[in-house]
Amino acid sequence: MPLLATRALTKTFGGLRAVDALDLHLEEGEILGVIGPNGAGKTTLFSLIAGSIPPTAGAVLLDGVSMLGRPAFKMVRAGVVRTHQIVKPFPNLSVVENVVVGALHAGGRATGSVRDRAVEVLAFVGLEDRTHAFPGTLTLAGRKRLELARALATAPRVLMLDEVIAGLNPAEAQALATLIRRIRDERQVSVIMIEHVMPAVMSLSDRVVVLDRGRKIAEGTPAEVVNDSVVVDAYLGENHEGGTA
Amino acid sequence: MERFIDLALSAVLLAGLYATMAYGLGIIYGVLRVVNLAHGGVIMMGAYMGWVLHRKLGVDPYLSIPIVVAASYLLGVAMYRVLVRHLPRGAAGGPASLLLLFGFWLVLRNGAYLLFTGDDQSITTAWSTSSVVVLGSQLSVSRLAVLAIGSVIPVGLHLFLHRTHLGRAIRAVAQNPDSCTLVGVDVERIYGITFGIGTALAGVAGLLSATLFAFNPGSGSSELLKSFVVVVLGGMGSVPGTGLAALILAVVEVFAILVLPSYLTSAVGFVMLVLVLVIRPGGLFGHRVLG
Amino acid sequence: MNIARPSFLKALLAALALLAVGLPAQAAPPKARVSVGATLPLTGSEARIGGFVKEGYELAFEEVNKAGGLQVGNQKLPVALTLLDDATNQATAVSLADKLINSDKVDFLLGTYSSHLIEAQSTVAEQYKVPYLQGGGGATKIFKRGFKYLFGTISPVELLGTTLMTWIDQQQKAGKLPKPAKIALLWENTAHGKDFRKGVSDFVAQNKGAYIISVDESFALDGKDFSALLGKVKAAKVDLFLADAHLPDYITMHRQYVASGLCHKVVSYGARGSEKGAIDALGVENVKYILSGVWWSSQLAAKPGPSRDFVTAFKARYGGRDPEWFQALAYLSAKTLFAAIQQAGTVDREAVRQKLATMKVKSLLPGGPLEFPAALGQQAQNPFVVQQNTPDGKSPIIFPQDVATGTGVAANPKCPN
Amino acid sequence: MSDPLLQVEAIDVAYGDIQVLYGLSFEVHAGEIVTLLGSNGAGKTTTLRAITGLRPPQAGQVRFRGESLAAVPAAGRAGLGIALVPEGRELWPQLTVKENLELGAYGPQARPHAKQNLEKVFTMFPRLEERQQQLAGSLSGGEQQMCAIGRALMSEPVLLMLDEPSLGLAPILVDQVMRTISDLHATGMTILLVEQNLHRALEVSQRGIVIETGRLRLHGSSAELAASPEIRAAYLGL
Amino acid sequence: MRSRIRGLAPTPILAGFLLTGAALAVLPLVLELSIYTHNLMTLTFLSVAGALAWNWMGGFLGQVSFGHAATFGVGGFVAARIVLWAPVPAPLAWLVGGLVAGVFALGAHPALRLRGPYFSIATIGLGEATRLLFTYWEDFTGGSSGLSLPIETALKHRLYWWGLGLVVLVTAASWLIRRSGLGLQLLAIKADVDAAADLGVSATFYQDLMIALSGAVVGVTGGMWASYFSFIEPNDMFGFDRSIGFVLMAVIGGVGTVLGPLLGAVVFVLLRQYLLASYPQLYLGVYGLLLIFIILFEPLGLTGLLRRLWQRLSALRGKV
Repeated sequence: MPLLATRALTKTFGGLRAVDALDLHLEEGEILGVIGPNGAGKTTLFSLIAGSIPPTAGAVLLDGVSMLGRPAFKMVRAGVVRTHQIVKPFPNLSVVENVVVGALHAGGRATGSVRDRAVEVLAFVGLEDRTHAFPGTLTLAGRKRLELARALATAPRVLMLDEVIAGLNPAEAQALATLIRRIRDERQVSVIMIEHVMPAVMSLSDRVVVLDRGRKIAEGTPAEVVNDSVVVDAYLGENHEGGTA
Repeated sequence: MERFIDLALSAVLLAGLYATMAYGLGIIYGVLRVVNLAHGGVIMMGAYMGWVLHRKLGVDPYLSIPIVVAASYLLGVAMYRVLVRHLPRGAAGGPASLLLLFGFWLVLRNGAYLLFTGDDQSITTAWSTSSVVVLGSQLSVSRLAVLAIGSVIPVGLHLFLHRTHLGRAIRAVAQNPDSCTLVGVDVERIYGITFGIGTALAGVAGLLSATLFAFNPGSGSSELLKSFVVVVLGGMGSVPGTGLAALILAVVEVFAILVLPSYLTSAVGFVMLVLVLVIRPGGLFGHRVLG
Repeated sequence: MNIARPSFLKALLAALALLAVGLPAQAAPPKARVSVGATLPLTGSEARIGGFVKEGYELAFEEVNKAGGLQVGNQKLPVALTLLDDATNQATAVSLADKLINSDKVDFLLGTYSSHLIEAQSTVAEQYKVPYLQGGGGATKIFKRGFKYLFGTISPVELLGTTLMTWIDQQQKAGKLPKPAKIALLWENTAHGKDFRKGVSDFVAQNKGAYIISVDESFALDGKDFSALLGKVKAAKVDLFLADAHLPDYITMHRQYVASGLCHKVVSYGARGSEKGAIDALGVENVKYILSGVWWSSQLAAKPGPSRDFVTAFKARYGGRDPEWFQALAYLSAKTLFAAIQQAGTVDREAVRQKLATMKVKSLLPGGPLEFPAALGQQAQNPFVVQQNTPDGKSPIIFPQDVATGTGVAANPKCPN
Repeated sequence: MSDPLLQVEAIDVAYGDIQVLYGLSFEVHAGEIVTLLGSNGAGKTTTLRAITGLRPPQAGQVRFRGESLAAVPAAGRAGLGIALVPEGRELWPQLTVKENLELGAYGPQARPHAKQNLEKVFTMFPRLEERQQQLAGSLSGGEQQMCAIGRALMSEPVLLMLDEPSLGLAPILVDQVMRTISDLHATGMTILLVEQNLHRALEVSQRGIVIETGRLRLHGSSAELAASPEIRAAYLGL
Repeated sequence: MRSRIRGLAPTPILAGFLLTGAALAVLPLVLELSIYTHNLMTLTFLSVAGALAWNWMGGFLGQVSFGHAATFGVGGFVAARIVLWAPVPAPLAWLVGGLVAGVFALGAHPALRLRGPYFSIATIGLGEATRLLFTYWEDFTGGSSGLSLPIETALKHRLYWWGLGLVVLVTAASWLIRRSGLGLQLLAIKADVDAAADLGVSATFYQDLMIALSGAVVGVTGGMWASYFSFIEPNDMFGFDRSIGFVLMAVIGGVGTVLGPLLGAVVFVLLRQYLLASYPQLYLGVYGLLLIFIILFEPLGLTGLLRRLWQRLSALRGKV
């Protein structure tokens, strides 16, 4: 049984089918990359899984159990947490306080005091020296790490990363990619990541799903996907098969 | 039956008054997303402007409308330039703007106490108590005038907003200010003008209510609260919605007397306000002309 | 860091220390004058009347001081009035009474204006056993609490209802009004309005078969729209229209009344019917034949006596203006306090209180002498004077007969039957 | 070559304390059609916003016809002939199509010619003429894109900038939009295009500029870029 | 334990706070305060407690309520009714009044999902509707003529310590809330409801919790108010001005801070007293200007101002 799965998950906004009868699964210990051009419905998919918005049809299953009707905060307590493309630290809380908010909701999945766990997570993401700073004083890379730390503090089983690497310079991106791999390897967290920065997706993902207009158009290992002409078309525009462009 | 007609006509007249009071609040909210908590204060100032013109200079209140419009417009532009524009970014429309404008209301009220003392005043003209017979009911001429003006305002506003470049720009700014900048609309200027128009409408409402009611510097709270109810009911920022909502509120309040003690009829409006906010935050009619 | 640091505590401590030191208990000054305190609504919703009451108080104080002060025992003491603004706010009225008694060390208190302020404020006087004389809150409820230090020169508002009904009853007995007569009773939802309602309904209950109350509704202060209420009155087809309203509501309601073509055989708005502000706002034509009942009218000066003296003094002091009952009752309250002090021969609060509780004085009020019957909570019981507006813009007193300056007209001749 | 029409000179742009552009410089010459390329988040949209003045640069400056725009407020730039078709069209949904277009000619220079220009736009997009009384919010995606382009044209631009005009459109509509862009260029209009659809963009444009995390990565003729392995790497990670 | 989260040694602050409390507690015994000062301080305590409790909603949660007078009135009238009905000790009546007010406040639950100005407007509506209903409910509130309670001079005198106790309690509670996980979650909800939900925070639950707690404390102050004044009247207790008073006190002092509402309430009461005595014609306008000034220039109110002064001073000291 997959750890997390979606069954015919659908979301329509007005007439637009943002997510269209999507079947997806995530295995324990896997890093699943979700890619697709702008407007493919990736972020909507995350919102549906995270319980932030209700689906029009279909269901999300955790350990085979339907999570239908669970709002976001209950999904977190069940072990499914997401980050946002545009990071949303609480500007009125210090870095460690931001993390504590997450650490309060680890449920039975974590032991030790809330504070200790928050400090541990901060050290894990490499923010230990900014513990008492306010998020506004962090660089973008720092804020992305903070976003990760907050999510990790909830001791998730499934971590959904929405473009954590986008906007970082190559060195920062590399460091963050390493961190993501460590999250899976050292913390036994399964990861779904949306990413536009292809090198990162390609090197990190065990498996990649490609979305276009709300539908799954390809699935496979990174190498398989990249060479899939459907994918290349979706991404770069139709190339008219070997045309000189 | 006769009673029913009487009540229905009272409701229509009352709706005219409510609508007149609410347009200014609605248009400012619709475009700037700022709840003008000083609305009641401006209505009070409008009443005093009319009173001064009438009492000291002998100008008929209906003839003084243009003067009150101009003066209130300038007041509104000044309020925008001096106060509203300087709100901390992101707080526009938030509690900060409520408090800021409430503060301004206190200043206005204090100013009025200093200028006019706390005495109750009213504007008395030849029509103050005259009436005409419609459908067998006697209707107050001043109230009919308010209804007429309350009906002309939305038509005028509609024409202005739909037929002039400036009006279209105002509606566009309400919907998407950045796009407006791209086509060369000075958004700040439009905000100032809109605040001025909203304030001018409130000033006229004050002038007109002064022909019906006694007022003093403390007046304005009940006008503000009624305006809130109407604007929320009508969908914040919708001109026709505001008119319709005024009618609904008036009908509900007037007919409530058949089942409720008179004293409680105005509570009905507040209950409606909360229900609509919670159940249909877009107003009863959903559709917004401004944005 | 988001939370406060020790420095703020220091600042707070400093502020509190300042408060404690800045307002220390003051030693009582040597008794060189009689010190009287009062708060008045000089700002806020009752500011206009607060100003009237102030005129009455100040006139009384000036008169005494001009005459060299009060004869207290064997010395003449000037009187001093400490007047503060309570901004028409209960908490402020209470707190300032505290200040007057405990910080400014006044000997006696005069009342503020309006029932709810007085009901709240008089508790302070009672607590510190300071005699408190007031002519601004006529609600009987204030006097039903068994307070010993509270005295009212103002008759109960119930009597206003009763007096109006007594006159109406005379007219009915004279065949000028139908029997039974249907009444629309509209009252402002305040202590004042409730008492008025009680006066009228008690009278109706005692005169079975003569009157029917067909409409009995309250309305909110500053009600603005009365069209639905008046619609109800219209539908009820009543003979008598008896309302009790403050000035702004009276103006608003009566404009709607006239415009909607209502006309009743008797119309009254309680105390305010003959006020000049209302006549200006409504026009002489529209207020004619309206009845009003007031505690005092300047027309009582027609005959020599305290009222004439007062009106003369008032006109001299305030540029020829006629006083209204607000000034008169304020003046009366102050004068009564002075009389009690002089009669007691001391500024001892307890002695003055006892003197007030037992004395009977001739006053500018109609009816008999002014006294504060303990059984009725030390509230004066002088009758109201009923006035009726005439087509020529005057408002003669038509009842009680002994002070009448004109004759009342019943069954409003304006109405088509 | 003549003086460049648009010069972007070492601009830094930040949102709050997040810096998006780092010393970005490039030029666009009159009559050119240039594509700005880069992955998501590279700073393409921000570059356009800096040029329109919606997001003024913290350092560096933008010159138009050789004049610095530093002192020209955003609302004044339409009048100079700079127009942007923003990403997501950003129409006024509750205004009719005609009103949307008419507002495009709000500036004092364009307003006198609004009538003729409206005719021109309607000739170019007959669809819009049919729907002129409809609310813009009720248009389909492709129609909205036409309306947004039409609105920009109403201001009689010298430099037309388009931000992802093909986003969310069906392939057939993408073709149509691209054709429109070519046609406009053929009339002599200078065009700066931001497009994710790499091949399509390079098809229509003469030159390409690739930015990566707010910095210029490479530039060259469209043909060179299309052949460059680097660009494929930038997009697909190969 | 969690207090260490902030990385602050709480001891000096705590000590200072307790010291202030103790100093105030013995002040009337040591210094011979005039009764006026004594009573004024009692009133200040009640205002402080109310402002602090308002701040739990308006400051910590960011839900600016313009309708807190509703809970103040309910607490006051319930307490008054209890005192009139049975010879129970006044503190018990206050407590019951507070509990009822807390439950009553939960009636605003549906409005809690509104945010920003919408919530504020909804609370204006709720507050006014409550005022009208209770003014009409003659049997319970005595209607517009209000309720009189027996005068208890000794109780009024003792209220100083009851009020001070409440302030200490509510300040301590504010402090604990602010420094605990609860406070962090409240501030998280204030900053971004959705982001908070994405970390497992149930906004609905905490909003309900806080409005009930805040309503209960304000209800208790309402009960104490009734005992202090011996006369309460619905139009005053439930009045819009009173709701605005809570907002003003917190805003003047600094919304969302612990000491802000405390400072704000002290300044509010003293300023009011001073202005009414010296410049009665100007006091409304002064409040108005103060509000305008704070919103435009110093969103954290007096707390912000003090903080800035402190920084300036520290900088100066650093230079020397």
